[in-house]
Amino acid sequence: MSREREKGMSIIVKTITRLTVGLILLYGIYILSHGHVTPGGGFAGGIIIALSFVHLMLAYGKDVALAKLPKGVTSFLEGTAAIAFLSIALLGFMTGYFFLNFLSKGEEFRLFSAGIIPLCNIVISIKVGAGLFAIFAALVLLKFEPEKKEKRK
Amino acid sequence: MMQAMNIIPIFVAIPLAGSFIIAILGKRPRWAPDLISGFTTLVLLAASILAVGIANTHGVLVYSIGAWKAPIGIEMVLDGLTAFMLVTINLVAFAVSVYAVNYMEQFTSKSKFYTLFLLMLAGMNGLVVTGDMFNLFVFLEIASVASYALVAFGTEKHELEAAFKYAIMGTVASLFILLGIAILYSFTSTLNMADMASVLAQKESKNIVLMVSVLFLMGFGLKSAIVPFHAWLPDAHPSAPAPISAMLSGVLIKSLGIYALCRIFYNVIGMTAEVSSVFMFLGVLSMVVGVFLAIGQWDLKRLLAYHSISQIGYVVLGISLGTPLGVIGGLFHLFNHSIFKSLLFLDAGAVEYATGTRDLKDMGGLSAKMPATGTTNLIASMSIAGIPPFNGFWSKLIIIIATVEAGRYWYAFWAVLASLLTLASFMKVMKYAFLGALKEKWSQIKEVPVFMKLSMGVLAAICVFGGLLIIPDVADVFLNRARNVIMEGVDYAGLVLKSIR
Amino acid sequence: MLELYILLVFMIIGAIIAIEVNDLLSSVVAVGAVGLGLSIVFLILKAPDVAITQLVVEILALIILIRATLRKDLPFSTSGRWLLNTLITICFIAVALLVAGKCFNDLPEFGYPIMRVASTYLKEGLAKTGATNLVAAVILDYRAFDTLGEATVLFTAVIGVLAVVRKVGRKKIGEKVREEDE
Amino acid sequence: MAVYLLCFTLFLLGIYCILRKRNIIKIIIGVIISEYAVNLFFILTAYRAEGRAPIYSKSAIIENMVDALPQAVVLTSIVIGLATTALLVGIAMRIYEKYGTFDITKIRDLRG
Repeated sequence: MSREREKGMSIIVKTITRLTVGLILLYGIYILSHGHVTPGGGFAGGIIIALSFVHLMLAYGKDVALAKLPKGVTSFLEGTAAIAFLSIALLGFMTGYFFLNFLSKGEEFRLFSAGIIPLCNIVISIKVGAGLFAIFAALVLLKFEPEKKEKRK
Repeated sequence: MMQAMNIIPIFVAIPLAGSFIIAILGKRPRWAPDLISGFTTLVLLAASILAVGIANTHGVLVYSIGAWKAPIGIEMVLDGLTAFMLVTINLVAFAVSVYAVNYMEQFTSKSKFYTLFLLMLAGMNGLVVTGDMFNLFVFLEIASVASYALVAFGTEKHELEAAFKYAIMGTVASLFILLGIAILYSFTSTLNMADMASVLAQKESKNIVLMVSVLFLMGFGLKSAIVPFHAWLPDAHPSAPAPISAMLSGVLIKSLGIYALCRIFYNVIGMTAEVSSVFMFLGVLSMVVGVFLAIGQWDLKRLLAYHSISQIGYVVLGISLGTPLGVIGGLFHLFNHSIFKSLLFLDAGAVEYATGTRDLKDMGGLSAKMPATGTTNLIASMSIAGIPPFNGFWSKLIIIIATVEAGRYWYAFWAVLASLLTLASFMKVMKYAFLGALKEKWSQIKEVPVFMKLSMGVLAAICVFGGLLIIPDVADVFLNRARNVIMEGVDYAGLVLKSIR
Repeated sequence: MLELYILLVFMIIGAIIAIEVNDLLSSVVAVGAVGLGLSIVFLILKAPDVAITQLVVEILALIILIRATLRKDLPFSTSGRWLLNTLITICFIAVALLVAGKCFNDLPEFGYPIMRVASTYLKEGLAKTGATNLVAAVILDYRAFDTLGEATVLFTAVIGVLAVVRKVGRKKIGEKVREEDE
Repeated sequence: MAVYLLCFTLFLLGIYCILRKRNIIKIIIGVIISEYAVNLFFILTAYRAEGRAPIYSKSAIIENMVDALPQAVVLTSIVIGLATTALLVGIAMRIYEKYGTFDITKIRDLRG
């Protein structure tokens, strides 16, 4: 990879990224929080959140993006979210059945309804977002050149 | 009843929790991954032995996840076959987990190894325990994805190449299986296995059953490495770290391949004479081809991998005979093979740990320096070659008797021949690796550390006393229960659906 | 449903281009076109949840694939006996299509599924789970266990990728290897 | 019926690519195409003529919804596909690092 690439792309791309990356993140949060009312859900929302960070990484280079979301934090978030999802299942187990929807169903069409479904969506989206960003970061950081071979120019 | 049922989700929840915790903790403190993994597998082993008892007293137990009754929700089913597979899987997993404490010191990132190992275990347990078609696919994918990564764990040239080959073939197999499930869903409009079986019994369609059978045969055949689909196994199994080779050869190909084939063909689609003769032919073919390819090998782990193909052939032959004796022989051989093949791979790992080589020509006289490894390897070799009184003898004997009883004299002949060739092949291993004069360059080597010896010793003891499992009283609790599940065929649906109400 | 056929043919053409073109980057872009076509097909087939997920998954998969094909010096080769092998594969494909055609005849006609289990979800889903999006009700309540498995597959893949990209796989016993803080 | 066959053709194209192509990235592309085809097949079986998406709305009373179960199943399998693809690409990039090529005719140290 050349030196330029690590610094990121041109000023135009950077400016537009600065304007859009927040919107993308917000859109992801909207998709995930309304997963039980409208189309979307934890997975789509989580991937959009990951994409917003990927976007940042592509435009500004890996250092800026990794400063915003360090690798240690991603793996911690991922593990914690996985544990949280399992605990939701186990809480149901305590009250009767594995994955029992133990919260009240609430009023239809509201954001806070449908028992454990919104909770699961949030947890899944954190997990998916952190996990996919971790994969992408790992693949970007991988030095993608053949070993023991003169570089062809 | 309610109390007993609660054991079923444990088999998935505990290994998942263990792996997530290890992933969060990382490598600080250093001993935590070893301890958590050992503890998890020990609890699972205890739970699965308990499950055998529960399956005995209650017959078929069904757990409805989220309190949704079938066919609306996902069911977990605990019956004889499930309990049998759970014991097999968790026994080997425990031995492997103890062994890995010392062995995995050769690799970096031990915590990632344990995370993936427990995820693979969770996948296998979930696959065995589930009663839902798509859920089976999901857990199959967990176990497979974890195993692709584990094969590449050493990140050397050959390991990556083998992992890629394995991953591509495994993914294609998964796609075939998923397409089969999609066709079955469209035809029956349900995903629950028991419900699906009852719909299929009412609604005949030759074409769909044929298509789905071919898809499942290719998919699960690839996963279990029956002969025309075996190309990935001799690369993938030797490339993995030794504990993982033991898991892959010992239980992964059986739970992902053989168990799923049995469950789907016997209990859901219903076995027909044509399908069972195809299976028998493939079984005999694997048996013979595997052993012929194994004889010429000089790489110890590769030789063992070819023998896995051959031994899987015995299991398939026994189970597809469809007679009570044949099925019990096949299942018993499945159990025995898990034990002695894991032990053989662990021994090969111990040799590699001490000497750093896998080439048989390079070794010699290692028994003098490594008595524990030499003895356990001798026991396992005699088991796999079918020498009395070790466990492998009894199961092979039952399979051969059953084959003769069924009037398949040629198949019986090939089974005996393959057994003899296996014996020859392992005499070669013993002669070149462990017996004879010690070579000069190995005078400095030491016996392997205590945890490795411990787990090899446990498995060797089971090899010696495993034959006791076919004493009628013991067999009634363990093997016969599993056989009954296969023999009852599509009546499985009725039993499960009755137990839900 | 004419648009469905047009899109399907478009996807097949896209797939053929992706398979046959001799430049990896173009091939990846062609796969992207197939994926977008698939996403629109999902919309036509009244599956908006799946369409959204397919779209975003597609984008991420493309970015990852493009990352792998960035280098220029990627040699390309076709092995010998090209004609024979291709003939064999085409025969195989023809046979498979024939068998599948017979089998698909016995399936319920397109557009008229049986909905044995699904009708229960549609009738009782809102009342029993409280979610107006019935797909969410199915994935996170009726079949939440599948979703746990799915999240676990993703987790496995993440740990797997992190394990595979380690620089140093093996070490001597007792040796301390500096591991990057993963 | 014809729709199913077109979808199956797409699946076979993917399989053909996996079997015949000698480049690692092409093989991964074949896997992706086959995955698309299987997902599409599932959704096709769920479609109901004149059906509506399985989401209730406040303003309209909706009958005749399409089958929701395959949609949930396909959501799961799409994500599984993404996970597999990511792992495959990871392994492929490491292979490139070790061998300096994506051509599997040159990557054959192991012969089975």
